Amino acid sequence: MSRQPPRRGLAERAAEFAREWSVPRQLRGADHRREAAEAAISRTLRPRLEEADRVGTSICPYCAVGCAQLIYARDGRPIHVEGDPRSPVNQGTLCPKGAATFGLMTSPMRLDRCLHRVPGATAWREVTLDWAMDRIAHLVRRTRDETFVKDLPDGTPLNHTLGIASMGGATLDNEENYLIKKLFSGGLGMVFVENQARV
Amino acid sequence: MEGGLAHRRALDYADRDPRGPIPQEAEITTGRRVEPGRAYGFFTDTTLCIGCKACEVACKEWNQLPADHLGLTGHSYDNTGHLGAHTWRHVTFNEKIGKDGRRATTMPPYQSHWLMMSDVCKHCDPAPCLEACPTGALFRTEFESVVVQQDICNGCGYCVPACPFGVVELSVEDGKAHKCTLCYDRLKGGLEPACAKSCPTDSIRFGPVEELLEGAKARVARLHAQGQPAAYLYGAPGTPRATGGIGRLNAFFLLIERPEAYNLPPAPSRPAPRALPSILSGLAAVAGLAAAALLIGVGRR
Amino acid sequence: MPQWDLANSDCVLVMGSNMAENHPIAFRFVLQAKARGATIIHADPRFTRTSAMADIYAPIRAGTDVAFLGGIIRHVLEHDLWFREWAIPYTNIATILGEDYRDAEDGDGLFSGWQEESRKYSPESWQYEGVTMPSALAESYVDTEGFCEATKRLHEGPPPRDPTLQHPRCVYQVMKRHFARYTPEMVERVTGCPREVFLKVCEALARNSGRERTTAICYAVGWNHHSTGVQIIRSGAILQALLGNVGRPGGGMLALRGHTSIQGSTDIPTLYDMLPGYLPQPHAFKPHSTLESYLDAETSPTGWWRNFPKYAVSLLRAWYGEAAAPENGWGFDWVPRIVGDHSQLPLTVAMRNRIIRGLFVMGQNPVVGSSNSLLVQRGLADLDWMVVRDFAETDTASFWRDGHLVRSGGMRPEDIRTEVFLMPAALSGEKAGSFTNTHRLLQWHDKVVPPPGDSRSEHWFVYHLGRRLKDLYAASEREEDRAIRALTWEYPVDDEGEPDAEAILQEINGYTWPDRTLLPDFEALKEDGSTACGCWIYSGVFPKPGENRSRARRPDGPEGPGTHLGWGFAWPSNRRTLNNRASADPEGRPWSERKRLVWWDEAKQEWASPDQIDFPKDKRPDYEPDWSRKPAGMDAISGRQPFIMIPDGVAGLFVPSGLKDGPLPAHYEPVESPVANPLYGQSISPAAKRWEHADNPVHGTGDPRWPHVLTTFRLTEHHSGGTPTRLVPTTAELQPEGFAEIPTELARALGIRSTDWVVISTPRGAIETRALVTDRLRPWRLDGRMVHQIALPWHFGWVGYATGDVANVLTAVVGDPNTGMHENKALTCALRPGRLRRAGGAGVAREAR
Amino acid sequence: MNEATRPEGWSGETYHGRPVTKASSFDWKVSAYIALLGMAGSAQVIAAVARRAGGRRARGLVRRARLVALAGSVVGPLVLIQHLKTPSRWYNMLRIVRPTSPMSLGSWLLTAFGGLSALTALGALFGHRSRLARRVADAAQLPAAAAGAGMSVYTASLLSATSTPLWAAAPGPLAAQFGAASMAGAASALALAQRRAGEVGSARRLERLAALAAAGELAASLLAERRWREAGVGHAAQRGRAAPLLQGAKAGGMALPLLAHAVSGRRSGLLPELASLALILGGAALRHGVLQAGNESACRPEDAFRHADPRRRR
Repeated sequence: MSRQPPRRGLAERAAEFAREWSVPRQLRGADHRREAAEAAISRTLRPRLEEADRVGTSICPYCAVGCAQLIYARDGRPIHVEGDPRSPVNQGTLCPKGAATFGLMTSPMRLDRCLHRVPGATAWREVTLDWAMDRIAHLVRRTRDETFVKDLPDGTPLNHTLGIASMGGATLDNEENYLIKKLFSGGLGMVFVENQARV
Repeated sequence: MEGGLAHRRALDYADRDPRGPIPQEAEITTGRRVEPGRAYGFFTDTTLCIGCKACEVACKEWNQLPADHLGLTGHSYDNTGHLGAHTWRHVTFNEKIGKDGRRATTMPPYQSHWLMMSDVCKHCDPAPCLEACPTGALFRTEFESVVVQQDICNGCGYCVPACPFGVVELSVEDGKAHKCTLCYDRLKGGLEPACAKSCPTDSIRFGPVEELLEGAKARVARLHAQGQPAAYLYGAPGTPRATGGIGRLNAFFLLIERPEAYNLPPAPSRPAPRALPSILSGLAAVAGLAAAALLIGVGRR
Repeated sequence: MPQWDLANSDCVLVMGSNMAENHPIAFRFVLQAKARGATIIHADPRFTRTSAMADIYAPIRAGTDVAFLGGIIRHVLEHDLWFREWAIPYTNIATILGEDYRDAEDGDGLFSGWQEESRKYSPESWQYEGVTMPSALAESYVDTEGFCEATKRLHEGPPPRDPTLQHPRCVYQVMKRHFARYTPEMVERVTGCPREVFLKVCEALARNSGRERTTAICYAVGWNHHSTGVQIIRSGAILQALLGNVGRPGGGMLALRGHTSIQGSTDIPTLYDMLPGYLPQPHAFKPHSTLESYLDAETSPTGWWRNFPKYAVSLLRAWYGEAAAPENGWGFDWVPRIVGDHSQLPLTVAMRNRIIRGLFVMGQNPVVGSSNSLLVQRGLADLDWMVVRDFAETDTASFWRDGHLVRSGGMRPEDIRTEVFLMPAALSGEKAGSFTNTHRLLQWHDKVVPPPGDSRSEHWFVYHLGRRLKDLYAASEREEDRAIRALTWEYPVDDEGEPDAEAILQEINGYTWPDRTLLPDFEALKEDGSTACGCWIYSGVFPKPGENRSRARRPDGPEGPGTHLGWGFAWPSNRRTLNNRASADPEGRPWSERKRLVWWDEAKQEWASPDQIDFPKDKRPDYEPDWSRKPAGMDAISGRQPFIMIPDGVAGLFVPSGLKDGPLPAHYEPVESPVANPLYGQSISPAAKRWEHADNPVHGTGDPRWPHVLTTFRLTEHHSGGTPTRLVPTTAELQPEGFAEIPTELARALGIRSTDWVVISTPRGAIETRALVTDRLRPWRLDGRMVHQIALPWHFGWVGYATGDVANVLTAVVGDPNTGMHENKALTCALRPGRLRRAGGAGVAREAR
Repeated sequence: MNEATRPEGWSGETYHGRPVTKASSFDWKVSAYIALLGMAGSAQVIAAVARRAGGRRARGLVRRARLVALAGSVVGPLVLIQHLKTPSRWYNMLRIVRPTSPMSLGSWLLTAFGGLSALTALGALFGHRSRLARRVADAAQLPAAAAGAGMSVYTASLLSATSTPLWAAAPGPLAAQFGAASMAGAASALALAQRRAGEVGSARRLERLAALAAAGELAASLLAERRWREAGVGHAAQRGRAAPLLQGAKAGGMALPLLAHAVSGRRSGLLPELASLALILGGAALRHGVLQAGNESACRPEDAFRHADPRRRR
């Protein structure tokens, strides 16, 4: 509601004042509390959801209750998020966190570039996504190769590395968890794979 | 099994993505359509309030109001403090569990011993702020709500002291008066106001005031029967000492303690009628002095 | 039970959970039940926003839940208030134990089987007479030699029972004796809950259970986060099974979990000890060296888990595709073996011990959320590299710049050699995928908008990391690199390189091999390598091309039935209420019209229900196994045994195997407690997990230096580690600063007022925070002296609009013997007014930036 | 409730000691406007009386009174517009006629008063040359005086028609106070002018009027205070931040000048002039004090509760 009208010239403002002048309407009998006072902003007002060019179904990213949400978007940006009135889980409602989902997606503190900290550095530096991915892949390989244990001295197979760990998953999609477990455990032999289930 | 059942109309939108807002979504979320010409409002039932502040967040996110960051107040869990230009829903917290160094042991049904209430603009009828507004920026909409039209308001600030509830405030950002609009834009689109829609426990109910009132009275009777004899309505027409000179509050409340415990004035009054006796005594004084001036012979050398 | 089913409850006990605050939308249905006359009970150390809504608020000292619940169990048994017709056939209450069993009653708090040298229990003496039981859930393997062999005897006949309950060794008699000392007086002495309030709780639960009525229990980490967490939950389960509140409308145990897909990440576990679908991760010190021995050891002879080999082999086929062959155990040989506990707590210790050198952190904030944060931060500083993926800078990502090591630990960022990557991550509306909610409901979310800038989904990250690693290892001939080379990793990607999440869900659902026809459900899985399935319990979620059932959005309308089978997909087989066979009596008739959910339709010769029946659809209620033919799997489960996942088909009041700290719950004090255990000489849980480390000191019972009880909690305004709420203006302002709740009496004694600074300390560290003086906490009178309790919300850190010191600086790496979950709900601390001597707190650190 | 947040002398409950109502944004600009326009309005009243009573002999006084009115109605609104948070939209004050709003009616009244004052000023500025100007001015004089009377007091009604406890508790006395202060100010300002112009006799009559007005002002002030006490909302005026100003206004801006005028009798010289100045400043201080004390009372929950519940005035 804090939208500022653009600066306008004197003539324009005079014309607008004349247009919006309530006194003639009052003289015609309109109520000073109601119609006579109504201004252009009220005549043209619509909910901004109607500006959406895409509405998508989503699930609240906070707790595990699984409240359904509708995300309204325009030009590839969210314009609002609210409870899906169809859902038997939340019946359109949201808690304070869920109601802040739009604020989460558009938080001023949000990061959109890859940052890298060189050992011993006192600040981040920006790096490209591609560089980061390459560097991480090489670090994974190096650490894995240095720490992989194929079997115990008695021949019991281990096929694991204790040198790399992974934390997290409870905030991620099932499909993402599947890829993490499959690659980290099934592909690389990591056993320190944990998420928030114990936290 | 009856939990989570959907409104019949929700089934029209089952298994397909809505292309835009569902027409008259309010019918699905409240059972009532939103149509101009009827009085709509809120019935805030504090006995159902869990103090989650979803209403505050939903309001700010929808109306794109900036955060205030008051800091830790130490006033129970109320770090919002008061309604204002950027805060159109405010949940009050008042701890009552301790009594004379002991802790209460019996629990009446629903909310007790920690009072939580989602405060909001009362959309009074008649509305002191509206009556005070010299520009017509404040007006009564086709939904009987009271709205500040931002293209008109010039920040004179007269509505601020006019309000008996301390609701309206001038924004430090644009200098204009701001307060709850009952989500005027949403009502125009058939949507339930953001706070009421999000409310997890339906402590905030939105609907036609007459119907809300009926439900509220039944609720009070039920609470009395269930062992909460203190329940009463605040701001409903005809309830004793609730509305003073104000006919009714389109946003009214169910409380279980004195209004002061929720920071509500016990019997708010309409300020406008004070103007006439005031001006008459003033004019009498001036007239008297003018007469005296005549007698004194002001003007003569 | 689905959350909406709470609306059908006649009584809801919320315990170990601050439900109104932390799961407000689930609490919606509790209030719907209340509107229909239900009684709401909250038992908790703090008077919270949940307590305010309760009909009965039972205050209990943190960490005394078993004593409280044990008291209710005793009350129900003693006064014969339990649901006999239900519990005798549907639980093991009549089952007779072997002669070797000795109860904690006789061992002053120790059960038989305690091995002092290894500090472990052997469950051999806990077995039924003549029968050895495999554990119900494969994740809790019992590592005793010959044990697997012994379980084979289950084929020969059901465990011996005495339905008259007269046998002195039947579970009923054992339980009666075990819980005899949990009298109302003892409950009051241990928990601090006034006797009359406790009795009100007992009466409400008993009154609202039985044929016509059901009670639900809702719990959360307030139960888990104890060194006795599993036994607390067990106590609740025993109570529900005694009262017949399982598998029925409005009855059950609802675990209220904290993260959006924490259930999904348990089912498809990013956890060390399991493979997808609750299959055990192979263990180096168990008979798991070959697929054959693994299957032999882990397959239950009776009950549903008899199908275990199908699920294991299908998973291996999904992972290793072409390369999986009978010669390599379908790739089983490549699956990494665990060698011990690799869970969250030991993980942090392993970082500190330089065993772990590289770390991925994806959507988690361990600096704030993990016990003993200083240990964690030192561990992070010991790493070679760390990759943090989140939507913004987290406290974990910036530990080297703003953390305690730099702020007060005498280190400079220059001294910290960890290479750190901080990569922006996509949020739920910016990627497609499914979440599994707390009642096992899979719900799909769309990609509605693209993620900003370089933000990517974890699909993208893990997929492309995998691609790069496969390239790096492509030329390797080493045996140890076979797994990564064999791993199937072909997923269609879009223009931005984002893999198709539905293709991954199809692999999880399963398909035939090699022609990849999607499977209708897990009953189609085979153990001959002809099917591939990423997670058997999810099978059926994508039964046909184009039919992603997690995306189904058809609720039930005003006419019901209220199971909402058309909304999302609940594993397994879209079942909404597990064990729902128990909602009908042994003959297959609903216990009452009011609580009707499942019934045997004699005309159609099948079970009927508005839900999916959790039982073989056509198994008659009067079916009895023919023991002469050594029945296996489901053939050994009779028509009146609803608990098909358990080898003997009934709920286990007494658990013969699968638990590491006793077959029945016994109250033990928290590892750090102001008082000794009033119930037994054994004061704390003998089996509690402890990790000795110089950075992790733990003190003994009743240490006067740490006189106050400390408990941690969450606020409705914030979420877990705090990143997604402290960084959002609208939520941050609601609880803008860290604080500690301090009872009025203690505050008065120390001259502390609200918003004053206070310092709270434990052997692990000290933090400074603001005081919030409140009557909602109360002093406890224990053994003639007053004990105060302080409560700390643990969401805060230095990042964001809302900041505060890290509560987990105070907590210890100490855990439950079964799950390894930490004990952050009950410890002890010291309190003083004032500030830490170091230059400034979290606020100052933020300002300095 | 927490004892620490319980206001002194209030046995009832407050919500953490937090305000119930919100204080107005009215600051010194508004008080200046009230004082200026009050003087301007009352000047027109005096002009009309003088015109009637003195005829042509009052020409000088009438001219000066009209000029004071003109100056007030030009400067006053400019000051007032500066108080608006969006001054560029001042014209919306004339968008609507809202009969329930003293501020709306006041805006129209101000407009009318400004116009009438402009007309009467024609006489003051061009009367000696143009007969038409004289006629127009004389015709406008009575309406201007009527509007002026309104201008002298409507600001008090505007304050009374709010929920600010202090203002709302004494609508009548407040308006009488403002009206008397306006008359005292205008009479004093004109007295000063007359003395400068050498019309000492006229000045003395004006001073007598001013003294009478000051007496009225004082009486109204005492009455207002009594009402505040009865309503239990007087704390801000008696012991608040504005109390010294209000007490000062009463003593130095009403009582002392009244005394001075009484003792100065027929003497001329510095004392009456000082007394006149003191009355002008006293009137302004009174308005500012009332404004400030009102704003303070709005922030006192016990005042708001007492105001909103007549039965609990303790």
